[in-house]
Amino acid sequence: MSDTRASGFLPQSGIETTVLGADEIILNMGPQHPSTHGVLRVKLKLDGEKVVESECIIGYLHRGVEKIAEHRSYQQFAPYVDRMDYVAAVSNGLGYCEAVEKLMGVEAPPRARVIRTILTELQRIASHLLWLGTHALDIGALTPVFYCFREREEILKIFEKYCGARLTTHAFRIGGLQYEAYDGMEQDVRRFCDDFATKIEEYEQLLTENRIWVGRTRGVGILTAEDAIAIGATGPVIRASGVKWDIRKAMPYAAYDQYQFEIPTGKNGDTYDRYLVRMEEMRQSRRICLQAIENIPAGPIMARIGKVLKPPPGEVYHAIEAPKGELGYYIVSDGTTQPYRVRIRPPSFINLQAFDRMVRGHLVADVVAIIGTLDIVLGEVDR
Amino acid sequence: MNALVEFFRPHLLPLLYAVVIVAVLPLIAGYIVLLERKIMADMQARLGPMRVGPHGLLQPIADAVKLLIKEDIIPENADRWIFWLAPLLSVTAGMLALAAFPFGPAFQIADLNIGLLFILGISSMGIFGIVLGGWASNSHYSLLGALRSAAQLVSYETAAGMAVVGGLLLAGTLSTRRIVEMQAEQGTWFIFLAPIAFFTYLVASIAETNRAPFDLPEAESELVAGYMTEYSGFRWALYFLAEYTNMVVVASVATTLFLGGWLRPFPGTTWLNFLDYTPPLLMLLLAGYCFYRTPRQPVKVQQGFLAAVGLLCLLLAVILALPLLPLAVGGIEAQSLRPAIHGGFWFLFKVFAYMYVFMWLRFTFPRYRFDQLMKLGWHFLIPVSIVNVMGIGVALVLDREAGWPLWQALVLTTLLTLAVAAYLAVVGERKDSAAVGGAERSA
Amino acid sequence: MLDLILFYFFATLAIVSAVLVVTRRNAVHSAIFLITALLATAGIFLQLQAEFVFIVQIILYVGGIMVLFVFVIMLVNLDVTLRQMQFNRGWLVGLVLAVALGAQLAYALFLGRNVQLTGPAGGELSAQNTEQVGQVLFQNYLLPFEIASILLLVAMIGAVVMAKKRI
Amino acid sequence: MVPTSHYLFLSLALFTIGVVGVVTRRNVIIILMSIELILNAVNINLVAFAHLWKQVSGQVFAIFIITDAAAEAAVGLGIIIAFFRNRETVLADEMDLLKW
Repeated sequence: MSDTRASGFLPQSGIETTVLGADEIILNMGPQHPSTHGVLRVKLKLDGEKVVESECIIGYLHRGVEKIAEHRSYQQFAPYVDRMDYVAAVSNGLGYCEAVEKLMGVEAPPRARVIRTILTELQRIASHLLWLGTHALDIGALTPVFYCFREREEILKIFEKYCGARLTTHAFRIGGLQYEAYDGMEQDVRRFCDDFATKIEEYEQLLTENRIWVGRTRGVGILTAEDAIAIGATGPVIRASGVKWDIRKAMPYAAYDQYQFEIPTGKNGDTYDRYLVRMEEMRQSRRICLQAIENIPAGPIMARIGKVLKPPPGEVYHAIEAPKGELGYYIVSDGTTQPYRVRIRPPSFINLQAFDRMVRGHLVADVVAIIGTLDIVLGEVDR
Repeated sequence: MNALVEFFRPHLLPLLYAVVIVAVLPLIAGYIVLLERKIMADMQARLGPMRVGPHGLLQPIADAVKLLIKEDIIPENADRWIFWLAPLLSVTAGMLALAAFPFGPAFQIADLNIGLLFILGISSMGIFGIVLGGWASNSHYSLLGALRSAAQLVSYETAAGMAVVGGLLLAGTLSTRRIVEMQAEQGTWFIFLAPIAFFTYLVASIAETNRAPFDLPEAESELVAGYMTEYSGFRWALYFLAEYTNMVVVASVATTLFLGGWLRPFPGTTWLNFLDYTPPLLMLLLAGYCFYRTPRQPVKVQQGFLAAVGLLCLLLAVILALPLLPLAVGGIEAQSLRPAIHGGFWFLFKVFAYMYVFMWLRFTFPRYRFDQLMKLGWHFLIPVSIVNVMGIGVALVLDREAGWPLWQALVLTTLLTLAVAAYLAVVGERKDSAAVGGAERSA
Repeated sequence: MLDLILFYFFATLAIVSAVLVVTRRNAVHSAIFLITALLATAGIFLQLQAEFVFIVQIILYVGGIMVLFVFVIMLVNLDVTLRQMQFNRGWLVGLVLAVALGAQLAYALFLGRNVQLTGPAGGELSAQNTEQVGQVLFQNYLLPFEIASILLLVAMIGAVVMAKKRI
Repeated sequence: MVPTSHYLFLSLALFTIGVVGVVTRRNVIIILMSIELILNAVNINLVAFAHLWKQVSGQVFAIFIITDAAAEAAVGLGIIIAFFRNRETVLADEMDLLKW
């Protein structure tokens, strides 16, 4: 930390320098700040109220997940994966299990694949609901957060009935599922989906045509398609900039190839378009769930693999469409029961690189909106 | 000695009213906070404070005690003297402004000949409380908050002033009691004659009391708590009391000027006289609801409390019903008491209705950005209210000289003002999108 | 009787806070004392049946100009000036001369204190002070009123041009 | 009834304190405040005589003086801010360069 002190980059204590005299102020947001979605520290160099330059300092939540993976067996590492993006634990688990299955050349049975798809789509809706609530709260709308959490509660109840946990579910196992779908799961999911259609209209009514909401989000934090591709942003961030890229359509996994759904894209990549894209994604996820419950195929829920997994030496990269973007697992195995190396491609970390480019020239109030629209989760950024 | 007593005789009643208001105000402010939390909860599909007393009715007392006991931190090299003075300034400005309001035809502390101007002047003193408070707590965040709130208050005070002038033109006098009597003479509230003035005043008053969607100075997400960051314990409670007193003052100005102070809706039209019976009926309804809910309370003491509240509403209903009955008690004809007693009810009813709109806006709208807030104030609100003042002036001249009926002239000028407002909005939109385009590629 | 008590209360308040305005080291403290001095003079205007001037003093002077002063003091908040000398080198000479001027005027006033002045008779101060001020302002003094508005316009433009960072 | 000479003595006192402030202080903002004090003293005189001769024109002129004081304060503070931005000082005797 000494180098930053030397460069005078730290905020001067007290207010000896005048507000008028100093042409540039360093404003330090975080790591303990109400609107940085976790322990992200943002150092903003301000000229008056305009942001001239910004620097994100991360690492406050680094737990060394990838190093731990080298001393755990494949099954033992599965719960660690849930703790990365703790808001969308189910899709983390799906990504890891499918990557190891691909490594071993095993295929999960169709019934397991359909149930996995249903749970992942429900998790996407839950993650987007949490994003919408906190994003609106940062911009000042106090009411949406309570509506969103009311719906999210329904989804978490379904998870709890299915695998006993609400947040870090560890719902899937390598090769299929641990638990059979509890009887009445179809009715619960159908009741949620029917009721969710009216609820999403409620959010739209509150925010979409709201003059102040449009004023605060239209034209804020614009990310052009070229910049998005150059940075490698994925998920709603790149789709809002007009690039039609979704792993569920490009490289279908689990049971996505059996269902029809559209990929919403935005035009000019500002916060308002990302808001519209995510709202549309929630509707599409609901469509997938409805189609999936129609016919959950009968059959086993677990492929025939031994108790002790010893995948053949080799490497695999498998990516899935997590709510935040492309979540990739690169696993290298040396034939033993423990992976030689597990590298995880976190969508939030890479989307965060677009932060500095989007925040320049905007005001302090917009910085908060931009952090919200990137939908980053620090567990995934720091790993 | 009796010269002194003789001298003070005419001032005894206003002195009594003043003591009543100053004593009751912190209680009312506390219950407005509870009301706000309940309404907020109701809008957000939850229950709000339910633990302390039945339905949270004792919550304000609990809050007050907590704030009194809480430790009172003064920042290290803050300017202690000003740090102590600032909240006091805010509260006194708020309370002093309450002196000129006619809560009922009889219930008024001081019928000043410059009533409304006095209120505007004193409430503009409230800015010092915020600005000095922010400066004295010697922290970067509160200084930024203080600077922002000073700029916001000054610019929206002009808009509010112009909107009030719009209403005053119709009233023709500054004294608050005369304004309400003028509305009684003309038989309609001024909100129907000068609607634009009312709505510009509504928006300007929200901005003037620092409430969402204009609560920039203490926007939690950026400046933590604006000028109030370093205050805690009782000092912070003073700021809170000042904010709610300002809200009551602003609501009372709107009620007196636009919503016909103590008059019942549509005072002039006789066939609407059944409206006079609504106050007691409303109170009866409230009492019935309290008694209906009493058996459902879980704890014995809560049942007792709710029953007591029910009895209180019943008592109020009886008091309100008294003047309607054709009986004369002690030489005073009961009917003559009606405006006095019902007046207080109608005044408070309108003040709470106005504040309900405040709370309603707070929980539906996100927050404005600071430059949008300034742009709305200077580029839209002030020009519209100035054009509105000119419009009403022209309408009055047309009415007095050219003999047009007043409401016809006013409709014409209101439409003209709306046309100007629409033009300003369109220009604002176009400039807005151009500016946004520029900001995006400024890196 | 009460008039005299009120007058002496406002007078002492005004003079004491005026002295404090001139002697305080910290600019914000002197700004606050100036506000109390202005409020005291407003009280005296009220005592002289000048209600409209009382409220204009509060709105314009205290609510407008002093907010500007406090705003600028906060922007120009230099703690370094606190440590510097507050009075310029020739402060004693200035003080003596000013007090001498005051004493001279006081002597003149003292001599003429019970002279019966004869001024324009016939005027009367009505209870509706605001209406009366309004009538006189817009009938006899319409031209000065327009000149004052132009003066304010010029001042506004001047202040904006001066204070703006990048025009 | 308070004799008018009392008001004249009060305004004289405020006037002298204002002049002392202007003459002895170094900080330009305090000088501007002392000028406000002097203008206030003048106002008291005007209103006192308006009260003596029952003429409202004294009060009207007092209002003109207040508007003038507002204009003068605005421009004065504008100059201070412009000057401060260039020279980081607010002290009168450091403003000694005609052109920098």
